[in-house]
Amino acid sequence: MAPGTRTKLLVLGALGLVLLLVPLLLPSAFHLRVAALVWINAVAALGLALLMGLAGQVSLGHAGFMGIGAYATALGPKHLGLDPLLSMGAGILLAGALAFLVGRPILRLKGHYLAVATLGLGILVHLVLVSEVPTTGGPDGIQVPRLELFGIRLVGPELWYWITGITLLLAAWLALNLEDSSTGRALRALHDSEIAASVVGVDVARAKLVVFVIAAVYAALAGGLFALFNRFVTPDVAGFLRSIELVTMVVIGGMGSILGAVVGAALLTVLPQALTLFHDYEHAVLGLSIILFMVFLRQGIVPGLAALVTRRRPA
Amino acid sequence: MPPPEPLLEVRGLRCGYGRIEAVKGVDLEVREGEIAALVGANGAGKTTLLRAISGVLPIRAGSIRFAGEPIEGLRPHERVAHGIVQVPEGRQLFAPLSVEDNLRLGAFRRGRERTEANLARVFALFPQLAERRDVPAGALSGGQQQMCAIGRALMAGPRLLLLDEPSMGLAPTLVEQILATVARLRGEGVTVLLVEQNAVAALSLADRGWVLETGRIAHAGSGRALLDDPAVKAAYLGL
Amino acid sequence: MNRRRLIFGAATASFLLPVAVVAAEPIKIGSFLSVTGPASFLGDPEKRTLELYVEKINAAGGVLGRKIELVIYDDGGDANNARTFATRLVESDKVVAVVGGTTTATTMAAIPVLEDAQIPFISLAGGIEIVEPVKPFTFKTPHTDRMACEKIFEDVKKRGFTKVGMISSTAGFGASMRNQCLKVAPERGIQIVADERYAPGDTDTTPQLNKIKASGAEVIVNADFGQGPAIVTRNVRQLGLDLPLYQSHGVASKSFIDLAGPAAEGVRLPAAAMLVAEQLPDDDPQKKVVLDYKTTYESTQKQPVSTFGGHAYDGLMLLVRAIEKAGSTDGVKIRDALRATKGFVGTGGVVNMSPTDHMGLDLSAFRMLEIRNGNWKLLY
Amino acid sequence: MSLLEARGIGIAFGGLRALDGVGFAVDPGEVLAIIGPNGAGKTTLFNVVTGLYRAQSGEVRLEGRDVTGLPPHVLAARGLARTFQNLQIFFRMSALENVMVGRHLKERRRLWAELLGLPSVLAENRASRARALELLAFVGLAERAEEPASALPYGALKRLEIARALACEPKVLMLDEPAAGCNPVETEEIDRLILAIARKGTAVVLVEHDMKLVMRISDRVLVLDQGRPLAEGTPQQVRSDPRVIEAYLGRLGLEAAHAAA
Amino acid sequence: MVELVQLLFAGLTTGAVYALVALGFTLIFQASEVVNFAQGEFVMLGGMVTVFAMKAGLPLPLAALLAVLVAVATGLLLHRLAIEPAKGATVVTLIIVTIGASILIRGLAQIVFDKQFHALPAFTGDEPIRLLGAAILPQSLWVLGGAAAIVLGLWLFMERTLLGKAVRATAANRLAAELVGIDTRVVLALAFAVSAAIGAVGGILVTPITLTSYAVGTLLALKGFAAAMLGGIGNPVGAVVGGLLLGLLESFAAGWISSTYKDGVAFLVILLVLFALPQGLLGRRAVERV
Repeated sequence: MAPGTRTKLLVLGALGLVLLLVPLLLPSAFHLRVAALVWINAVAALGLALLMGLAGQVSLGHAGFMGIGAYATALGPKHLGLDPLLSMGAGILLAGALAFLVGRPILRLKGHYLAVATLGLGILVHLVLVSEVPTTGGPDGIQVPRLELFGIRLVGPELWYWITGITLLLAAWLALNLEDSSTGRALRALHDSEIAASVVGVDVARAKLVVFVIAAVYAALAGGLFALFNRFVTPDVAGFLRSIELVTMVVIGGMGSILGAVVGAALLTVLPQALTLFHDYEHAVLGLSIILFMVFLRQGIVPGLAALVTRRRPA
Repeated sequence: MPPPEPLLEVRGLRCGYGRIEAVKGVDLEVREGEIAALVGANGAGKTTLLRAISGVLPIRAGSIRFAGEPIEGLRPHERVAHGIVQVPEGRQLFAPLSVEDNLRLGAFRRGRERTEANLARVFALFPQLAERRDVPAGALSGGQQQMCAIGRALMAGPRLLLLDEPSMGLAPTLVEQILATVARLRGEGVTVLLVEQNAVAALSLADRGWVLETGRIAHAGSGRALLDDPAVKAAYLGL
Repeated sequence: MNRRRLIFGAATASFLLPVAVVAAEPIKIGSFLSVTGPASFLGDPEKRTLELYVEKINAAGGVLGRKIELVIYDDGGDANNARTFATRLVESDKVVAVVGGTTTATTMAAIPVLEDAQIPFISLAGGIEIVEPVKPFTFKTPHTDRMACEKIFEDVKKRGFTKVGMISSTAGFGASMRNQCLKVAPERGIQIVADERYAPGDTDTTPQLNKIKASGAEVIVNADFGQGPAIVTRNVRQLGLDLPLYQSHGVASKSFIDLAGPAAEGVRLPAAAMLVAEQLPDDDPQKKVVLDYKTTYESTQKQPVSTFGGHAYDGLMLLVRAIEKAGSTDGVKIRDALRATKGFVGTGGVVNMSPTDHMGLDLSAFRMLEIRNGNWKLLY
Repeated sequence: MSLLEARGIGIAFGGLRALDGVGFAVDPGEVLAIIGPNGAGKTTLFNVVTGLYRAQSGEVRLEGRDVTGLPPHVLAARGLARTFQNLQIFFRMSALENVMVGRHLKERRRLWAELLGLPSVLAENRASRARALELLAFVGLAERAEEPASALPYGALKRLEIARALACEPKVLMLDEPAAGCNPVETEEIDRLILAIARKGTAVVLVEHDMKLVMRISDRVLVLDQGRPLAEGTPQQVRSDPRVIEAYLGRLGLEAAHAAA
Repeated sequence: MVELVQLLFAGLTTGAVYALVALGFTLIFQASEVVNFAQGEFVMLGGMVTVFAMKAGLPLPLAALLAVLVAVATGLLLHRLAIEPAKGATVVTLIIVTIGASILIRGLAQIVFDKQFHALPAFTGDEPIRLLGAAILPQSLWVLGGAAAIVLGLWLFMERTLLGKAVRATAANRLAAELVGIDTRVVLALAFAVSAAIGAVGGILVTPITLTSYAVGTLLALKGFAAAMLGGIGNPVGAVVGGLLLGLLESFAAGWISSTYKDGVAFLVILLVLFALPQGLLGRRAVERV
């Protein structure tokens, strides 16, 4: 068995196990709901992990794509009478198309310039969602119709736990496959040296565009799932703070690690719920935790812990 | 009369990066007024050793004494104040700053009056730098950059000059010129510890030399003796 | 046999009653508020008020002989958080009712969750869509933004003007009130000649005001809460615009006057009676309630009272009253009792609810105030 | 018609003429060395020919076709590969994967298949892997294949870059200071490697400071000085050219050049 | 004409604050490659500490001084407790650290101070000055003058003093700086301290116009970052130009195009500028060396 395949099975196995265990250990509907949010955020973070961890391209506006997916899902049924699922598909296409259109000029930028350009893109999306009140409902948000499949209403946290969990599993499987492919290697290569990648024949601009579109599609998928699950969306899903949150998930979990994106998403989704214990000190503790994590596990939780474990192991 | 105490004395030095230990227990000493040369293959730990002596890399074990005092606890800028000055590999100039600013920053730890005198001395040593004193250092040619880097180190008034690969990437004529300068510095009373890729040139200049092999000293002796050592010749000098 | 047992049971129960009071489970009331974030100046006094009055109620023996346990979460102004916390209140904390929802967005996000769970929910936000159309378990205490528009336009007409220049924030309350004003204006014979916006956090609105100036507006109406209105107010005076300026009930706290400084002179706004508690005529039914609340709040919290805390007070009191009336913590029974509320005197006005009106306030609950000499002046 | 031909290349950076009317040509199996003092424009010439810089004048022809100004990845597809003076290694990847990236052009890519991990993709991976292992063995790194590139010593990285370039199966291989920073023993290995590559019919163009290496392996030598061609000819011709000695070789270099003879 | 002048001054005033934040970004970035997203919090501290110190009875100058000291202390602590321990981490990791720091500072501010908005009295009165028919606030002139003074002072420091050159040297090459005897830790601490001071002064100057609260930092950090990138990061002149330009863009977009989409117009222009000039307006266009 190739080493790539082994890692793949290990990661998917671990994810699957967690997926099975959570409902046994935390059976309350609220817990399942938070867990479903974790899976949704993890899907978005996964896409961003491909963009940031694999290809080394930062995006500070990724929530914009999440917003497109979420709002398409909400607005399609309302204004066009479309089926919510169909609308979600359209939203994903739309996000992918937007990423494809703006990807080339934006991805020519490097480092912090790329960061500010993607930031601007995210802000523009957010601004449209906030301002076009007659269409989007503006800052107060908009209700999303219930999803019905073959006449069955898809409601209840358990059901959504499984829908989102299995989506995540699929998303992770695709991401792992990509990592261990010609395109994946090209992306990892251009992360280290775009010049060297280009002289061995990698069309760097195209490769970056591909991963940018994939990341956008992941985010839009997450946004759509969120809309259907939450049944209410506000422009906050596309906001700057959400983008920062997504980046933090990826970094704190460990850039370039598929599992890391999931762990990061879990941490940043669950932590605010746990920190409600601290009342007024909630934000201070959140900020402090982020600093501590980044200082002591600077490669991120998953790679950081992996390094700890291997170091402990006698040589 | 016992031999004078060495200017630099390194004992059992270990250091490295991350999980890799690049220097695995090195002993060496350099006496006042000498040129000492450290040669060896790439990755043997030469640069690592110099970085440990100048303090930019923390050591893991061993001791470093300078002029009789332990200095391993000192930070790099404190070692500069003691007179240990390194010319790093690849010159490492302050590219956007002018040549003169680079040189003046070399004297960051010293008084103003001596700075002016030193500046004149460096310009005398490298007249090309004087001509281009207002040019950003990054715009200099490779050879001039090396001169600027050495000049900057001299501005600090070093007792021990650590030279890391001064000939790297330079055309042969320039290498000669740089090495001639090193010989001249010894005449002015500066002690030099030289790390060189160009082993033949370095050893023919050196009073004392070591061959470093994967973090350990494999051969030691006077420069001449090492050049004549058949084992060294075969393995390291390609002769 | 059955009957005897019942009587026996009842006797035992009455005998054990004092013990039961001590041992009884507390009544859990939930809340999610925007204590931090852009609406924190609303959420913060709301939180303080709820905590203050729950403590007072408990000290006085609680409700139905049981203590109230308050569970508050801070949604930071994020509607998605609000929804998650609403679920948490329902699923995890198992509260019997919810008083909260600082903004319209957070309220709207939580409504489906609480409606599904049949938990009575008294919102503290202004948006009219909260109670229109009526949802079975959702109520609200503050006046709606539409009422503010109506009250303002009424006053504008009274002064003989018709051309209004609107300036509003693009976020939350400002955006929603702007929509209401645009809708109400034609009905009231008002012409909106300019409709300018600014983003939350903007620190300068002179470009927008310049456009209003050029539009031929006779009065300026500013829909927003927070620091925006103070900046608009200052900018209006700085530009030397000599037009009457209206603010909304969103600025109804003393801090607005502090922030706007001398520029606030002459600004009019519709607001609840509380701001002018002392100026109310003695026969005003609200006088006692608002004075009580004001003194209690200001003496314990060491900060000036705002109408926002008052909304929380009204919500809590409405709920407590309903629970007592229902004699139960059953959601449907509390809801029915809430709907039957008549003549409840709160800080926001006299509340008369019905199955078709889950707010129970009319325009009379709004007073028209003007800022004079750095203080509120009751006009009518 | 030569395999690769550059003619009249000129380029300036901010008014400074880095290259002015430089050209060269190589044929299959030939080794051409470009030498000259630092700043003579050798690396710049490489960067122009491989498409990293756009020249202001001149043209580059590959197999007779004009390829001037084409981007690097297109040139790579046409058969041009190179290494770098300052290593450009993919440090996050293993040695093996570094070389596998070099197979990029030989791999078929269909995004859907890759995402779904179809058997065809796995087969492709296996093929690339096998070829990369062969190349690593060729440069003497077979037993370090699975190590992260960041753990390899300098000399090994130099060879790794060559293996990666070879993975493209280039017609022309351009090596920028392949022996810089290598000790004499490593230099000799590289020396043998280059000759082996040329023997297989690949044209090799190299920039190098090590005169011994240059003199030993080159068929022809081009000397640049300050962006202009100074001399061109066989190693013997060049090292006895007084202008070259004056401008470049000096005493030590001359000694080395003769020591190699 | 009146409108033009009005918009111009409105834009310049806002832009001057953006410029100061961008300058703070640049200073820390130059010295440490860290993009400090907590930069906006220094502005917040400047305003909030002054407000609360004045409430406690201090006169404005003393309150302002105290505010600068508090901000500087915060900056030094940030460097010592968060940036220094994370030394060697990747750029993105360091960004996340500073974002964490910004959440922490804001979280503490809401406890230490409160969650309300606050104002400061204008330094020299509220009576607008008439210029070509437009009304200019005296405080605007304070902001513009203060910003100009800071920029000039910083320029003199960086160009004319050995310590300033040491900062530039550390920015250019940290290893070399250590090897010539510059204590780079001190230089970095200095960069954080100066950045914090600049931010705080900006906050004090602008609070009489814009009001302040514990949460104003986030937006300023965002705009300041955008301004720094617009100008070309690592270039102090670029930071100032970028800041002023962003302020003007917003002002003119609000006045002439659409107040709803004024931020959109600003970011759209930033995007277009970057598409044309990928290193910002005044950024170094380095030829990639290979």
